[in-house]
Amino acid sequence: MATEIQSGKVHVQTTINGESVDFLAEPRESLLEVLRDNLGLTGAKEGCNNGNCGACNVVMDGVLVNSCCVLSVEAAGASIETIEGVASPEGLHPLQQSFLENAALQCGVCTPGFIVAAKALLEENPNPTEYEVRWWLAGNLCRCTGYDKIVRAVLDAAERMRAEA
Amino acid sequence: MRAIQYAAPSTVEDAVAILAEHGSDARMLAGGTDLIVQVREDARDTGVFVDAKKIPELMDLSVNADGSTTLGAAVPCHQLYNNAQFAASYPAVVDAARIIGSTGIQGRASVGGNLCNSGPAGDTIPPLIVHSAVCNIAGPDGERTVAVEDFCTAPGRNVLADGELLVSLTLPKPPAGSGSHYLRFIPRNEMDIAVVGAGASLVLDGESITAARISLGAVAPTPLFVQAAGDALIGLTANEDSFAVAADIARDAASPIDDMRGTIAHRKQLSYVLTQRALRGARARAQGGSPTNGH
Amino acid sequence: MATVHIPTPMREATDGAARVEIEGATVREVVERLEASFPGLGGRLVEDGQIRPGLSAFVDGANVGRRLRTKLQPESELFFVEALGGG
Amino acid sequence: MAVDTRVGQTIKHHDEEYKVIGTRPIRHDGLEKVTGEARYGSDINLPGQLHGKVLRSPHAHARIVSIDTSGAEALDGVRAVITSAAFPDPGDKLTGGGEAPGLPLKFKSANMLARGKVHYHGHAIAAVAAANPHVAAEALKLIDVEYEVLDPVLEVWDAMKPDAPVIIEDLYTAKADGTTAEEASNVAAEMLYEVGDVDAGFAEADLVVDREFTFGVVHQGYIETHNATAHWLKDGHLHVWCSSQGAFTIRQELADLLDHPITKIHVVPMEIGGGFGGKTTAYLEPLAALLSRQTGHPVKMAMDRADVLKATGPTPGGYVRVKLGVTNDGMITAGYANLAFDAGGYPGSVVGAGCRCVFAPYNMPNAKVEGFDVVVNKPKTHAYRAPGATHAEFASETVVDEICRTLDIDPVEFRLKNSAKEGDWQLAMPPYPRIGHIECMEAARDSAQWQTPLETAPGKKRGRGIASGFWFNIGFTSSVTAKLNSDGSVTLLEGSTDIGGTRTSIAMQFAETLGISVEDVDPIVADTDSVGQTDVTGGSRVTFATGLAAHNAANDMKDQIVEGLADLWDVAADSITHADGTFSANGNSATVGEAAGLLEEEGVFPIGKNTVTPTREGGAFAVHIADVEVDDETGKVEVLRYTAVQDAGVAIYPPYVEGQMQGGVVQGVGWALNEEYVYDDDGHLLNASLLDYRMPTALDVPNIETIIVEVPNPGHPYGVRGVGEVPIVPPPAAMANAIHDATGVRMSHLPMSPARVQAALAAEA
Repeated sequence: MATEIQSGKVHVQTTINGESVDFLAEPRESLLEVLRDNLGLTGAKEGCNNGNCGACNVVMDGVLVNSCCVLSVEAAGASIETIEGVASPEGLHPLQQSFLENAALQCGVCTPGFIVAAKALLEENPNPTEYEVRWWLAGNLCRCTGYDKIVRAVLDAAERMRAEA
Repeated sequence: MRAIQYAAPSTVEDAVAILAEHGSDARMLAGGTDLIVQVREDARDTGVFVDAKKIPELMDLSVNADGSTTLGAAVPCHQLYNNAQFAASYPAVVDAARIIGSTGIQGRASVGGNLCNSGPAGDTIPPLIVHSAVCNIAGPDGERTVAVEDFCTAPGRNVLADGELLVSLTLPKPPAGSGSHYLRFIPRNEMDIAVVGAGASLVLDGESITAARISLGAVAPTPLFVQAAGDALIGLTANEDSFAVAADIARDAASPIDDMRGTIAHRKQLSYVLTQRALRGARARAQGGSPTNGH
Repeated sequence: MATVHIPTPMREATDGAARVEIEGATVREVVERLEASFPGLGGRLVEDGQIRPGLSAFVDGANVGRRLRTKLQPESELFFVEALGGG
Repeated sequence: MAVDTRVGQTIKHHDEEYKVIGTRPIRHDGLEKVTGEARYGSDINLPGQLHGKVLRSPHAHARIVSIDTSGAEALDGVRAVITSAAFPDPGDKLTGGGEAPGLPLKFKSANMLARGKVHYHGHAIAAVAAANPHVAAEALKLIDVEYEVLDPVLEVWDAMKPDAPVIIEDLYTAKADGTTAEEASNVAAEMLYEVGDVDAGFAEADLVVDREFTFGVVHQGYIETHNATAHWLKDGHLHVWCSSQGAFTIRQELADLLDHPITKIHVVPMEIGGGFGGKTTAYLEPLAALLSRQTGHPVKMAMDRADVLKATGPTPGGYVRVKLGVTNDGMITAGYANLAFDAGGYPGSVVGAGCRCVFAPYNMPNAKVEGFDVVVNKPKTHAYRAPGATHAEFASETVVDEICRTLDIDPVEFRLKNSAKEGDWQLAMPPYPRIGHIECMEAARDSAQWQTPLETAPGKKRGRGIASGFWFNIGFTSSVTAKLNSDGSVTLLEGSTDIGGTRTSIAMQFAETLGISVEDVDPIVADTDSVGQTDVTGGSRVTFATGLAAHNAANDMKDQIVEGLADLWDVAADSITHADGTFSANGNSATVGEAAGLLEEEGVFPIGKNTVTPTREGGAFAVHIADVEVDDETGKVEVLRYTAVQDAGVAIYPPYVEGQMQGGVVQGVGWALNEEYVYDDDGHLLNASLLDYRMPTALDVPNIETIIVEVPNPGHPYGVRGVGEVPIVPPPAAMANAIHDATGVRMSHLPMSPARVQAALAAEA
């Protein structure tokens, strides 16, 4: 059974924030490009396009990834969660609320990546230490805040989420 | 990025067939954290991306009947530190898996990919070397094995011929009384390329060293297996004096260059310091503890 | 009389004087009279009837930029300083 | 363990009590930013849009012999290719507006697309518009440029040598005395500032310390890369959506560079993902505009990270010498400094500001400072947070520390004793108005960190350092238009791009003045057609100047409400009082909301507006304390603890004042330890990526403790001083002084990278 070699525009079926999504993309287009330019999901940002800033973080099949380092065609059959899926119709996620209340953003361009990454952390480790938060988020560069309020916001959200759990 | 083709074979045979057909224009795509970026930035010219992640053998992580472990070439780093058995057996490899890129990178990047990228500073390579890992390679002419220390041939190059792929690594069962550690020096605390990396494994009988392997990264065109440094420790007591002997040999073996990430003088000094620290960490683990220095 | 502080490098034109007293109800009048009293000096501070681009006038501690119409008090102190930007 | 929800400490030196100012509301734009809905420049996608990319020079210094674009033009999907020939001839015109008006326009134009000569690695050569970004990138490879490669000049000390290759053949030094040099050189400008008699001052000194320092080039490092989308309509109207610190500045630059009427240029400020001074000028906007004019389609352009590092405006590297004289009892008698900064490929570095900040924290009776603006083969440098001050005060605050060590004087005592205060002379400036250096120094002395002895650990080299910093802050022009809605809420249009929460700090001042809640104000960053002239978001001016415009606009609105109510209540306007948001007269009373309803019935909708160019900016001081641990085997420096003290005048929106302080500290720590441009001998930038440029991560810094000191600025109704810039000034010096305390080694180059620290330790040993 020979494997098909895909080129040109490829039809990809995937799941994004729980919804089934189809798109056409060239294999050279990254998942980030497709999210932003084909699907209008512009919450993930391009800060470096080589995996060094975390602004494009999404969760793919339950694992935090940099969507700039994923080919669009690799999304076939995957389940992807983006910043647009973090809040529910009922309201903000505790992390989003905590970022607001702790003033944990300035320009805001790194914020979606931080929230997606922090959510992945708290799902794996609901009670992280400050060091564990800083370690997990080391791949998310923020140039405005000095990280202090971001780290506080994540610890604060973790505490609220544990209290609600 | 140049236009590319993409294939996601489900068997090693199919992958070999595609690689053989496209020769040097094709490469295996594991986590893609090096390959995608390199092609995007014109640092590598690859036209056919062959996705490794649908091939069961490349995603395998299991313990064999002889106690050795098979690590599929595309198994992402995050699976290693979340696997208690693997982490207990091959701590130096896990040390490396935990510090490659970010959490997001570790969600995709694989040890096999790191090895095939064959960078002199590849963090997982010294740990594989000190664990005596062996590469299982498949190709048009069948299968072959190569010791990890013989795998890389130059910066970005390795022994894989056109049509060949790295299927998995075999890591021998660590003997009783053994411990390993890998650490690197970087100017930041994360998200950096090793200025120097050092891996060490020790097998202790009481305080006495019965086997030792030391490997350095980023001090030569390929990750360096400093066999003489390990050999010099055999029969010695696992103490600071002995470690200093090995560290001296390691420093002498290092032949680094000046580049944007470090200077020759600094790398020489770091070769010494990191060898000592890797040995201390390996000793701590051999004695049931954990390393106290370095990330 | 307004007091005009002369930047060190331009004191050649004022025979070394660090401060000169000039009559004037506005910055423009002072600058014009400065030019008349110390030929050449005005030209370094003023160009085409404007304060030279890149300079700001300070009147009694207030940064009035290049506003030549700024009114002066009899005891006003006048400085000319390179304008600053910021990050 | 409970989460530490500690907020920073505030020390007030005034008695004002406010209702809105000083509170911690949720910022108005916060929701969109935590959900990913906020629209940044690159989030734009217009119908029919094309994508532009820029070809950049692989050489640092070269003559362009020829450019052949035919190969690119022939590629399927390519719609236009432009070179510098697409720009009008700038002639001898000077630039208008912006942060540095009055520079030759030809330099700015040539920096957009190289004109005959390449001045740095990454210099833009040509631009392409194509159906998608990948085709555009492919097309760049098909443009054939023939270069005559020239020797590059990379460092100021080389560029100033008499036999150095001259980069700009018709550049004649603008001398400090206002004259112009007769021979061309790389020195674009010389400056001289003097107060007192410096020779006499040094003669009085018991101790003179004279040291030299050098600096690598650093980048602002904003996470959002530059982007611009332009649509040139057939009638000449040009619409531009961009990420800039100033929409009006971009409009002015487009008018200058394209020789196009301002009335036809419409610039929409998108949300901006950081700037720090690096987004105060145009790079892509004119190219997108020209490509759009040529194709008739909207053209979107975005830099990749390598482009940003190679070809935008980092802040200079260079040289600073500082010489200080003191008496044995620790009084400064004289200071001399000499600063030479990289302008980059075209004139105009921030050396002047550096010259005027170098001794700013001190009452210096005798001082002389010389500055040199030097052209080198690197990108045209720009402002970065308190531009020039960090270099200058790294040098002077390191020398001050050395003096304190030598004389065995406590560094806080020394600084208090010599501190500048109200009425003291500033170098080449009017005397200081009310300033807060002493108050900051006292707060630092009394801080938890300074009062807690440094914890020692066996075998660990630990040290503590302290340093002061000063930045002027600037005024410029700001406008606000506020519309009272019938429910009493206010739609507030302002022209200042919001980088760090200023929509809210402006709205808070408006709310305070009108007597309504900040939640009833809806602040909107408006485009250049919709609000009055507003200069760049920079120089720590927005909360100060645009906040003042908001205060004035609120008063304007208040007057209109009073007028309307006077009519309605049939009373004299001056009989109506306004307190706590309620208007009262003659037994009648109405809150703002009630008044709005009453006026609506009369068909009256007040619009408060104001344009202001404030004149008393109020400079800001900061004092920082750093505790570090130095690994003496590797040279690596860890920050253990850090306290930042700063005079904010009055902190309008304290969480974001703290955020500015913390962010500035971390940028300063990055500059202190690792950040720098690495060049090879041919002038190629080697580390143009976020991997190798090495900005601090969350794991590289501790929490940053903040102490806001409030010494109100007499030049603002609420006492505001700018807060954004000065926090980057003290960190490198505080870190260097801490490294010395830990190891006995004095570092004289930024960054103090592990290799350099280790080499210095080895040399000392």
